[in-house]
Amino acid sequence: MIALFLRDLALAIRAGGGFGLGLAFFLIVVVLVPFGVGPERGILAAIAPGILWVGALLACLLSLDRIFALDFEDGSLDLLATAPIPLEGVVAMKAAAHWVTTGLPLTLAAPVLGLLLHLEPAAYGWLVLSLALGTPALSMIGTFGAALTVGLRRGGLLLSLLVLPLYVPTLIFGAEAVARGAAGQANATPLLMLAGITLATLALLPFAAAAAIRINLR
Amino acid sequence: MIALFLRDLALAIRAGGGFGLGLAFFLIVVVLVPFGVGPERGILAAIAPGILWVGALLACLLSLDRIFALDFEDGSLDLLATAPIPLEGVVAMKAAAHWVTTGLPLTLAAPVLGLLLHLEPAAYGWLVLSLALGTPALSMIGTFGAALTVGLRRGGLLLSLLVLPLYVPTLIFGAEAVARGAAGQANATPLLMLAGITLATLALLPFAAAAAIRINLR
Amino acid sequence: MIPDLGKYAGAVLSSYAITLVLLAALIGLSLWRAARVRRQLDEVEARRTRDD
Amino acid sequence: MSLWEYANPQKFMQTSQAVLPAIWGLTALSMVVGLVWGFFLTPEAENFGSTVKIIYLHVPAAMMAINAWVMMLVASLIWLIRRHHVSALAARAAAPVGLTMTLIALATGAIWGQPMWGTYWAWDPRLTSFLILFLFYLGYIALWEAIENPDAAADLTSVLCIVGSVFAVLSRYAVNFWNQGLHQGATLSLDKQENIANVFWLPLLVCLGAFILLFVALVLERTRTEIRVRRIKALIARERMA
Amino acid sequence: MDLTVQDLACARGGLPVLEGVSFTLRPGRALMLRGPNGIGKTTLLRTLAGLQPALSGTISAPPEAMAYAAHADGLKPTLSVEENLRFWARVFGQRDIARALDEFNLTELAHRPAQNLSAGQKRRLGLARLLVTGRPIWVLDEPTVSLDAASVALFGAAVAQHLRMGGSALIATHIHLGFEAVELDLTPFRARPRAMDRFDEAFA
Amino acid sequence: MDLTVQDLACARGGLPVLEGVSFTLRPGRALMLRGPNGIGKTTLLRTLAGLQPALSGTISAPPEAMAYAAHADGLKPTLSVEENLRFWARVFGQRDIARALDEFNLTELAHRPAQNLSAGQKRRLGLARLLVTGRPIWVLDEPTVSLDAASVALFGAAVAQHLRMGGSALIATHIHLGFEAVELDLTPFRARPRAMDRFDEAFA
Ligand code: HEM
Ligand SMILES: Nc1ncnc2c1ncn2[C@@H]1O[C@H](COP(=O)(O)OP(=O)(O)OP(=O)(O)O)[C@@H](O)[C@H]1O
Ligand SMILES: Nc1ncnc2c1ncn2[C@@H]1O[C@H](COP(=O)(O)OP(=O)(O)OP(=O)(O)O)[C@@H](O)[C@H]1O
Ligand SMILES: [Mg+2]
Ligand SMILES: [Mg+2]
Repeated sequence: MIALFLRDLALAIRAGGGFGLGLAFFLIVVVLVPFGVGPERGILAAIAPGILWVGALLACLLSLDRIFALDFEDGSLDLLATAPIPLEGVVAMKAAAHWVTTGLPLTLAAPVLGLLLHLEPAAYGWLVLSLALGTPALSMIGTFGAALTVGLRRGGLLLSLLVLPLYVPTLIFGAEAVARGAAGQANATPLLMLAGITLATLALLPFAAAAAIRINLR
Repeated sequence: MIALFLRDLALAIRAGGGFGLGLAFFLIVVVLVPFGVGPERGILAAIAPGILWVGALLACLLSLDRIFALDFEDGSLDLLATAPIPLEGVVAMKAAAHWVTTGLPLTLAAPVLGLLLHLEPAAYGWLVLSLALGTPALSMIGTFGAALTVGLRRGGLLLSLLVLPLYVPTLIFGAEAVARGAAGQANATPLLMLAGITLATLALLPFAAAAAIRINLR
Repeated sequence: MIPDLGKYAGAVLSSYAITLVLLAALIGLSLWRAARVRRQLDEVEARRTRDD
Repeated sequence: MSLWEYANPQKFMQTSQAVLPAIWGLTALSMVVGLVWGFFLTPEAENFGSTVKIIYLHVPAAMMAINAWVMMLVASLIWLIRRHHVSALAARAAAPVGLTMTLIALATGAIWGQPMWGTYWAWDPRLTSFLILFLFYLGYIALWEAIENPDAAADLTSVLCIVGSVFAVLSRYAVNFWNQGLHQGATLSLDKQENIANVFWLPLLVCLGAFILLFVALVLERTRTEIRVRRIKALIARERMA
Repeated sequence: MDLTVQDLACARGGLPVLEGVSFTLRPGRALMLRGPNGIGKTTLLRTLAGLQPALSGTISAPPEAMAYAAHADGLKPTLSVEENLRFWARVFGQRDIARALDEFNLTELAHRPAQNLSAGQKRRLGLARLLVTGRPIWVLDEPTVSLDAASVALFGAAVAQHLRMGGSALIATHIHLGFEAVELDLTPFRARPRAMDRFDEAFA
Repeated sequence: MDLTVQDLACARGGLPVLEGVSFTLRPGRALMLRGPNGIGKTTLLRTLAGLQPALSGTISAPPEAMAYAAHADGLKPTLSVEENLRFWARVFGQRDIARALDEFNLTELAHRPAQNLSAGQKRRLGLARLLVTGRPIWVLDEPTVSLDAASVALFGAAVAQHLRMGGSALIATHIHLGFEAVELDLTPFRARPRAMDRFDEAFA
């Protein structure tokens, strides 16, 4: 299983910088919003927590379809399903590799991008904390969605459609935690909820995802 | 060439609703933003033109990587390159099919989503007009980016990275046209610029894209 | 020795620090890679002349 | 003898080997002179305070960031038209240098912005177009890294560089149109207007020269490395074929 | 380990394809599956490997005893030959890949990224994977596609060696592989359309 | 149309693979390319089909005279057999697909989506495409992979018919196709390493 994790990391790094690219997309989304919305400082500061979270979410989303697609196309998934490691473990490792190549760099880079959106100084810590708590859930939910759509042609967009509603609670609590932090209000509840969602998805979704893959391989 | 256009449409429709999905993604982005940003009417109205344009752009972007990827993988692209139609024509048809399945439905659906974001009543017309003028450029630029990255594993994210800076002028002029329209100011200049960009990309980029494909097939 | 930078000392010094660090990193990486590649090339060339 | 002879790898390796030590030496000298002069020996400007010293880093870096892209554009065109490998490799070698210059300009500008405008970042046209330039550099480098066949990579990145340049100019115009901005206008033109005093102007010139020399030195050094990498690949392939 | 299949029926895309398939494969033996295109060889092999459920019938050996090799080889284009093989070895809990590389004449290519292999070289790598699974029953779907005569001989030798060590092999193929084996033609087992009298059976 | 290849050299991934390849293929003739895995058959065929430039040498016929069929078949899984074939026919400016369906025994499968075909059925459809190109020189890369004996015979008949009508065919294959043809072994043309003295040749 560790072999699988390491292989996925190696693939992400080899294939033209898996790390860099998720990050670059995040950067670009965050940069585009002011182009659309206009440069006024007040407005940007008000929407910054929300946009940063939405950007992180979209950056995650964009790399989801490759979690299983390549393995499916080249037959690896068939072979992994017949290998002596449980499919649940495969799924969990895939999610972990996705988080390390996407969620983690996003979390680390978010403060820099906060600068661009004139985020309140008080909010930086909360931003990092909420992303660190929330992005594992994004990766796990996304892996589940990828498992559901594996083998479907043009699964990419369908995947987004399936996954985005599942992302909503994470997004709401995450953005809320940052926004309250920025305004100096208490934000323990949303942070706790975030942690709860992450734990629950990590505990349960690997089983659902593995089941979905078994059905899709039939 | 018309056969190619029709085939691409047929594929988009068969493969789980090409039309529906681009649109659905647009809808979801637009819906997510209020979750992230919070429900205040004033802020939403102020950022509505920008968010609608950014949403349209991301919805476009997300479907780009499949323009050539599937044809490359199953060998169709090799065969098309040896077929008696010029590769520039193939590229143009691909862009046209992409626009019909993505840009056009986005344009038609945008007013409805404007409602969700409390867009100013005066801006609806401008929103549709600017999207109608600008989305063909998005499809064509995206097709160029897809041609550059065809055949690269995990081209998806690299593609976004390459294409997004190219989208900036279109985005700025598009959102600016709507924002000025909403504020009742003159917006002929951004609209003209938008039209100019679209015409120029349609005239020139097919050649660049065809060259890129030839290089990638080598 | 260091001129009195007044209340902007932090800004000025950190600009110089960041610039120098970035430039040093760029130069260092370039030279390091140059040396490594030169060594590799020498190895390959040596193998070739030995075989010929 | 024509200029194109230097596009021959062997000729390039010989010539660059001969001139590089001198260029490195001049770079070090002018860098030390320019920065010491600028940092220790210039007065404060009345509306900038001591922050004016940042100019000796900020402006040369910003100029080189743009010039590096222009150089890459020219090199790409030469590659596409005349197929000189050294030219393509020089473009590849220049990109990380340009990226670093962009980063320095952005970082020093941001640090300067805090005392001057009260913010690290503003969506000012000049700043914004630099951010876009930064993205172009990233995309260009990522494309080089992603493609394995070296000639195909050279071709594709050249196409990207040309198309990207057109769009970069267009964005500059668009951004200008969108926001008038806070940033300094052009105070530094060739005919040296009065609005910048000699005390600042001369060390700035030295720093500019130093950055240009540094750029040349780095690009030559890195191009040599790229050529060697290509030769290693060719030799290994030859071994394999034998 | 014996593989005994009794009265097996299997389906593809919801439609029964084969029915009444029975055979026994003993250790040290190889069995060739024959039959025209579309008869259901791939379907049968996938069912045995546990990738899809059987409609009815029994399979004596568990999927964990089988090493399945399909039309696609499961190679990662950016990883080298050695990295690809080592990955599969580790997944199956094995360490030694030198033998596999050697038996399929891949040692020279060991550091080449898989994307730079020719069709036949890729296939050799796909087959080398079988040696690092350490599983007794090989279930192979057209293993010699794209292989030249020398490589087919390498494959034949690898199978012979596997059989000598007490393994067994079930091979679907259309061409002659250069070694003797029992053959099983699947044509007689083509599923017959069922009589569908009532709605009950609409969902069979 | 004659296909005369003179002193052709071709490269893959920037490295020379074959050099000095010369042959002539006259109308009504077929030529089999032979050679071990990795010698460069695929590379040579792609060069002839105009998908990559030759390093040196001349090819007398333009790519527009050739119909290329590769390892991959260019089928869209969601389109039916008929739709797939009709699309290629229209791209090549032809109308009639009935003959192609018929010659490759696909008429029964005409309305089946391509994704529900077996490996051999897909391959038959890929070959049927050749008949709707209307081009004189067929350039085929291992065309009979996955085909059963009956389908190989269909393919042989289609090639014979094409040759009778004045076409020609260049076929890379490892197995015997059941009809006679001149053979060309590529082994002697393997590219030799060049002398590399100085940096000038670094980019050979
Ligand atoms: C991240 C922020 C900034 C960026 C990206 C940036 C970028 C640039 C660029 C591109 C130039 C033009 C160089 C050329 O002449 O070609 C420039 C020049 C200059 N910048 Fe900035 N700048 C930033 C912030 C600032 C700030 C905060 C100040 C001071 C208040 C400043 C002062 C100057 C000055 C004085 C020049 C020289 C103007 C001239 O002579 O042309 N910059 N900067
Ligand atoms: N989704 C589906 N719906 C209906 N029939 C299907 C579907 N998928 C496959 N089939 C049919 O099932 C049959 C069995 O296919 P299978 O791939 O097992 O054949 P095979 O014996 O492996 O053939 P080949 O030698 O060509 O590989 C084929 O006739 C195929 O057309
Ligand atoms: N990017 C690359 N770099 C180096 N060598 C490569 C690259 N791509 C392919 N090769 C090598 O080029 C040679 C020619 O490959 P090609 O696919 O033409 O062989 P082939 O004759 O078609 O073989 P097969 O019968 O196995 O299909 C092979 O030895 C392959 O390993
Ligand atoms: Mg089969
Ligand atoms: Mg081949």
